Amino acid sequence: MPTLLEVKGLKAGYGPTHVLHGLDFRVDEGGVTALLGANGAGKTTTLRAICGMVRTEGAIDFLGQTLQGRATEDIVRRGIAHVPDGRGTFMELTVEENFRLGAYTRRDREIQADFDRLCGWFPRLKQRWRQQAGTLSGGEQQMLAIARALLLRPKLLLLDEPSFGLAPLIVQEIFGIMRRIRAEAGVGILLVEQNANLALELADLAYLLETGSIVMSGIAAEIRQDEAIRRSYLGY
Amino acid sequence: MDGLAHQIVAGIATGGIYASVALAIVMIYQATHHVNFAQGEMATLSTFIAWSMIQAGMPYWVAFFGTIVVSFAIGVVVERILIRPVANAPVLTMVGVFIGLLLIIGNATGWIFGYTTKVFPSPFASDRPLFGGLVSAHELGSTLVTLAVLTLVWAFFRFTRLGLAMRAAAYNPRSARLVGIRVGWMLALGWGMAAAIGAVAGMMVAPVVFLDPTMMLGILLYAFAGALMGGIDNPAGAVLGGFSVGVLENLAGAYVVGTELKLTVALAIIIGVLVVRPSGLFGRVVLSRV
Amino acid sequence: MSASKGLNPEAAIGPIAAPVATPAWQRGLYLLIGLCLAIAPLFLLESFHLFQLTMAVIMALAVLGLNIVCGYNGQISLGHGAFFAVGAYATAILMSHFDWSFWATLPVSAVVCGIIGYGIGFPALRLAGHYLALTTFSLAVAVPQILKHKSIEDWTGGVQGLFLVKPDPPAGLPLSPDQWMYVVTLIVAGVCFLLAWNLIRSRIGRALIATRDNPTAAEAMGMNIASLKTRAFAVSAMITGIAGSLSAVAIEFVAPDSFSIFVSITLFVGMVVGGVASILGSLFGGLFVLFVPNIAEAISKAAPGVIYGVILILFLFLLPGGFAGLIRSIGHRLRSRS
Amino acid sequence: MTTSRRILLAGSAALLAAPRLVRAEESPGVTATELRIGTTYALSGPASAYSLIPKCVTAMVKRLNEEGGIAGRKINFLVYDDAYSPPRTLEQTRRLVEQDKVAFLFNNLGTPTNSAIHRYVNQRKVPHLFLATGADKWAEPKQYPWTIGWQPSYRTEAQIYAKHILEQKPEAKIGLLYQNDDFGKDYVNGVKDVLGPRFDAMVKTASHEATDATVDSQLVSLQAAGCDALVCGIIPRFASQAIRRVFDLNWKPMMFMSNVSVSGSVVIEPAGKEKAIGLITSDYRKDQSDPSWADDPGMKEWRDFMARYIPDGELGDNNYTYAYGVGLTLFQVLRQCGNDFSRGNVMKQATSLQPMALPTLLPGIMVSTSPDNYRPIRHMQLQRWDGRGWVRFGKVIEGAEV
Repeated sequence: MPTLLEVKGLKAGYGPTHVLHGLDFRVDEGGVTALLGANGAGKTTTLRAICGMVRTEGAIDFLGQTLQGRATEDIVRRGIAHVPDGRGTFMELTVEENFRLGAYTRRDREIQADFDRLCGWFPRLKQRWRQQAGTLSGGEQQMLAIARALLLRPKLLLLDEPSFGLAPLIVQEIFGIMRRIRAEAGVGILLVEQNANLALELADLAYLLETGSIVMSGIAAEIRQDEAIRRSYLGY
Repeated sequence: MDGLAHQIVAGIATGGIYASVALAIVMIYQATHHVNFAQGEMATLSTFIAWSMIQAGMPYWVAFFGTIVVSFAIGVVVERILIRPVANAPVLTMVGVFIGLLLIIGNATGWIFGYTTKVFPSPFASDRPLFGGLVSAHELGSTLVTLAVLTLVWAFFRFTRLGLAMRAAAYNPRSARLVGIRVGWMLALGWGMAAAIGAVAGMMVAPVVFLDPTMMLGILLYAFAGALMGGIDNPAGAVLGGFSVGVLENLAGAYVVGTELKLTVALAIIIGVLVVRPSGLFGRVVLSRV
Repeated sequence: MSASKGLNPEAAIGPIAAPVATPAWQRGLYLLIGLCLAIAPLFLLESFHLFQLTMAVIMALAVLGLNIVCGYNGQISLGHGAFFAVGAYATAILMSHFDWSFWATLPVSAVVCGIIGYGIGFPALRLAGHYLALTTFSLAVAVPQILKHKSIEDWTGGVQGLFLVKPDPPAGLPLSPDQWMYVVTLIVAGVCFLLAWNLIRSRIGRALIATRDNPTAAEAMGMNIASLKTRAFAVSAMITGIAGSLSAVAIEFVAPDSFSIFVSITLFVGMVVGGVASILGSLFGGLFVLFVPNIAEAISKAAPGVIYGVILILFLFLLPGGFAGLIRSIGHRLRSRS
Repeated sequence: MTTSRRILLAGSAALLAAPRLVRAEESPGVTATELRIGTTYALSGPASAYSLIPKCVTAMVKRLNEEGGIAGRKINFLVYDDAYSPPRTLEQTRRLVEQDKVAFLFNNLGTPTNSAIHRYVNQRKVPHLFLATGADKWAEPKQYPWTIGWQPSYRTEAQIYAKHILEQKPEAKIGLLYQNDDFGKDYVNGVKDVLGPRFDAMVKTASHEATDATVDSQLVSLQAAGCDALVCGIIPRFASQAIRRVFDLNWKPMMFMSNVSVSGSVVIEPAGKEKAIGLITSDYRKDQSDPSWADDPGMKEWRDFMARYIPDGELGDNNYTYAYGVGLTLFQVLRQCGNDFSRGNVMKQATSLQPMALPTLLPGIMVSTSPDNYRPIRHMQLQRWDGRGWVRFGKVIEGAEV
């Protein structure tokens, strides 16, 4: 598979302090890369760095072109959708309006078709079509956030802890949908997750972050098999 | 009881003034989530620009639309130069900039155009008063203009892609960026539109209250009260609120507290609404579950 | 920032660092220098300049009041002119109707303003940011109208206002009324500044700042935010009210027109230019608001207000810490060089 | 030159008195070559519409200096901004008196502002001449001998209206619309003076604030109360509104308008010339927009002055005619002073003006003062708007006699 996103020597931080100290990783087209690690390891910052939401050094190449120094809006318009921590839905707007905003940058005629397709994936959202997003449950909001991101028709989807704060059953449902995305939409995914087991099940490649550096990387399936790694790094 | 009916009709006529300014306030709130203290001064400046154009011999409607365009540009420029740099600063800084803007625009208007009261023409024939003289053709006409602007604004926010994007940018700029909205320009656009609506309000108000640099100070307060009453993010509510404040003010002034405390009535409405029902009487309550 | 992933440490610290304890001898030295600086004009300035300086100190005191609630506690008020007016009227009414001495009116004025401030603090609790600014702005616009209302006209003198007389210098002191007024102002303002200084450096002061910078954390630490905020409003109103009292006797006249919205705006500008959340800054603010209109008038006779607004915005953009911030950073630079 | 001749004639009696020769240096603000006079005005802010007055006086001073000044001295007229804020007035006045050491103050603007310095100037014994305010309180020679007004007070004006109503419609129900400040309240006081105990039964009052958008509600109330006479103590902006609305309401009261708000071009035309027919006011000035003064020598003198010294001035603004009148009154005082510009003598001359006509005042209206008469202009004449201009009727009325 050709490389979609290639990151080399990525450093980033807030103010004078660096949170990331030179990361190298990649996401393949249509593939899933998982970023694992404990709280504060720098996973969220990594996603923000790709989206141009924090100051960065190093190379971030997307489809052979650099994203370095570009504004978030421009990066998004190149086909990178980000479901941030806290989900980034518009609480005050209706589900429908959130959908419309998801497709904001698109001018093609298939938007309505995409609405229908995603409503098929997320029947619960269809039921709440005219409700304010703020009134949805956490799981529904996470679904809305993912739907909103997919409406961009991205080539790369950045997901920041989609399972955070959700009941196990809902988490299962959401991961089911992500498998579907992978299978049907051909979108590359960069997944940040604390639930290593679930993430490794879905991912092709996995990187393990510790305090801003990658301490281990490899094929997800292999890492999953390797009990030593699991014990020492992933703690399960 | 005849007097009561007259007070109500006269209140609606005055309320039309508040409604148009309230609409401008709500507009800028929708687009930027700021309460612009300099709104009144900006509208007054716009009206003076229109006045100068008419003085220079332009036909009324040319000046009218010309002013809207110029005011829009002024709004955009103000946002770019003064608001953008402090976009992430504390609210205190923001309020400070608004106050500075109020001082600068207000005093500059007085300096350039002088403080003598000026006559501003009305596009509506004024020879046949309506409702037994309580409402002039101008007041009726300007109310229609306000309602037309309201409809346009509502349709813009409700149905257009740009309108939705502007609301999104105001509610949640970070998320708006993540769907590809150019948030900075949305804010500038919002300021431009608010300035343009303020200009319309000013041009509708000036034939009634006469044009001078302090024309808006009192009106602004009533308009704030109207906007809050209707729910600060609800254009239709703001217009309704503006009319209600006009009527309330007259009734309270004529029958309850006396005319010396009309402004205090506005103050009471502002505090009352904010404390008791911050979303306004007609505003939606925003629920959020985290 | 997402609340779900813990607090941002930067936001918790805030722009102004917690006060550092200064050695006692140093504090004593500063106090002595300050005292000399304060008293010197008494002998150096002729009476007009002394009067101006008196007014500047009074404005500084009013700005200090605003700074407590606005700078230190983060509740924006554009309506402190209202407290200034209430203080001035309390003193004027007691002195002109009841022949009280000026000193006796001070506690009354402070208590009245404190109660009103406390009262306003309650709705303020439910209003944040722009809304509080808007509400207090409305209050300031409505003040002159309330002052001249006919139901209190017998006391306030209505639109004609009230006249009063400066306190006489005590017999035996070789001071002119202007000089004595300056001394009175110095004493009252000095006491208020010292009290404010101690308040800010106390546990309550730290709580005020914490409430401003991170209410969630402050609440988690067991602070009663509502009570802190309303009390901050009360103290702030008290101080500004006392400044109003002083101004009433210094001008020897109060009238509704003396308390237009521009008094409130002036205090706000003074706070920003002097230095938000700075005791010393309040002093600069007072000097600024008194003397800058004269400078602005010299630059542009027609539109000093424009100059005023430009200065305000320039400060917000270039020197957000005001004069006090400027001096602090110069001090830091000097110290780090040595 | 006509000016000076007119004034010379008017003040000849005073000039005959031999000038007392006092060494000029002993008086503050006076040197061998200069006489320093100060004033405070709102040069910025809402009230700065009046700043045309000191602008006009400054131009008159320039003309006077070009013609050789007074007693060999050039006049230096200092104008400071008080933004219509009383505390600022005190500060600026103290600056004028203590720092600039002016000989005296002239024509300070505003009632609250002058109130703030009233006692100060009297304690300091600084002449406080011909104030730009129509309040009634500046004529108290016993308590405040150093302060003197100029124009007829609003209170006097209101007395004249009330008296006229009693003559024409003794059973009238009077509506009184006034701005809720010192200016408007004087109209209430004036009407009260005349009606006395009958005030409550005859009068329905309605006040408005300067910040109000309209006075519609007040007019509706007054009409509903059955008023058939209406006295308005309001400023131009509201005057135009009121004239228009009263007409629209088809309410036909006997309507009186404060002479602050009767300019043909500023008030009447915006409201509609035909809508104002029947409106009554009383004035002491000539309305420059009235065509009947087109060939009047006094107004021509004023127009020539404007053309030469303030070519960009708006001729329709009656602040200029006011300023011209009050400025000439000042010059007369200075001429009467001879060579003695001490504060005592300035005040003495200011309070002993022989009756004198001024070019911008109506015929028959004289400026005169005496040590127990601190009201330089006491006369006014009623006039009625006929659709084209003001038509004077009745005789010149002396307010103090009402």
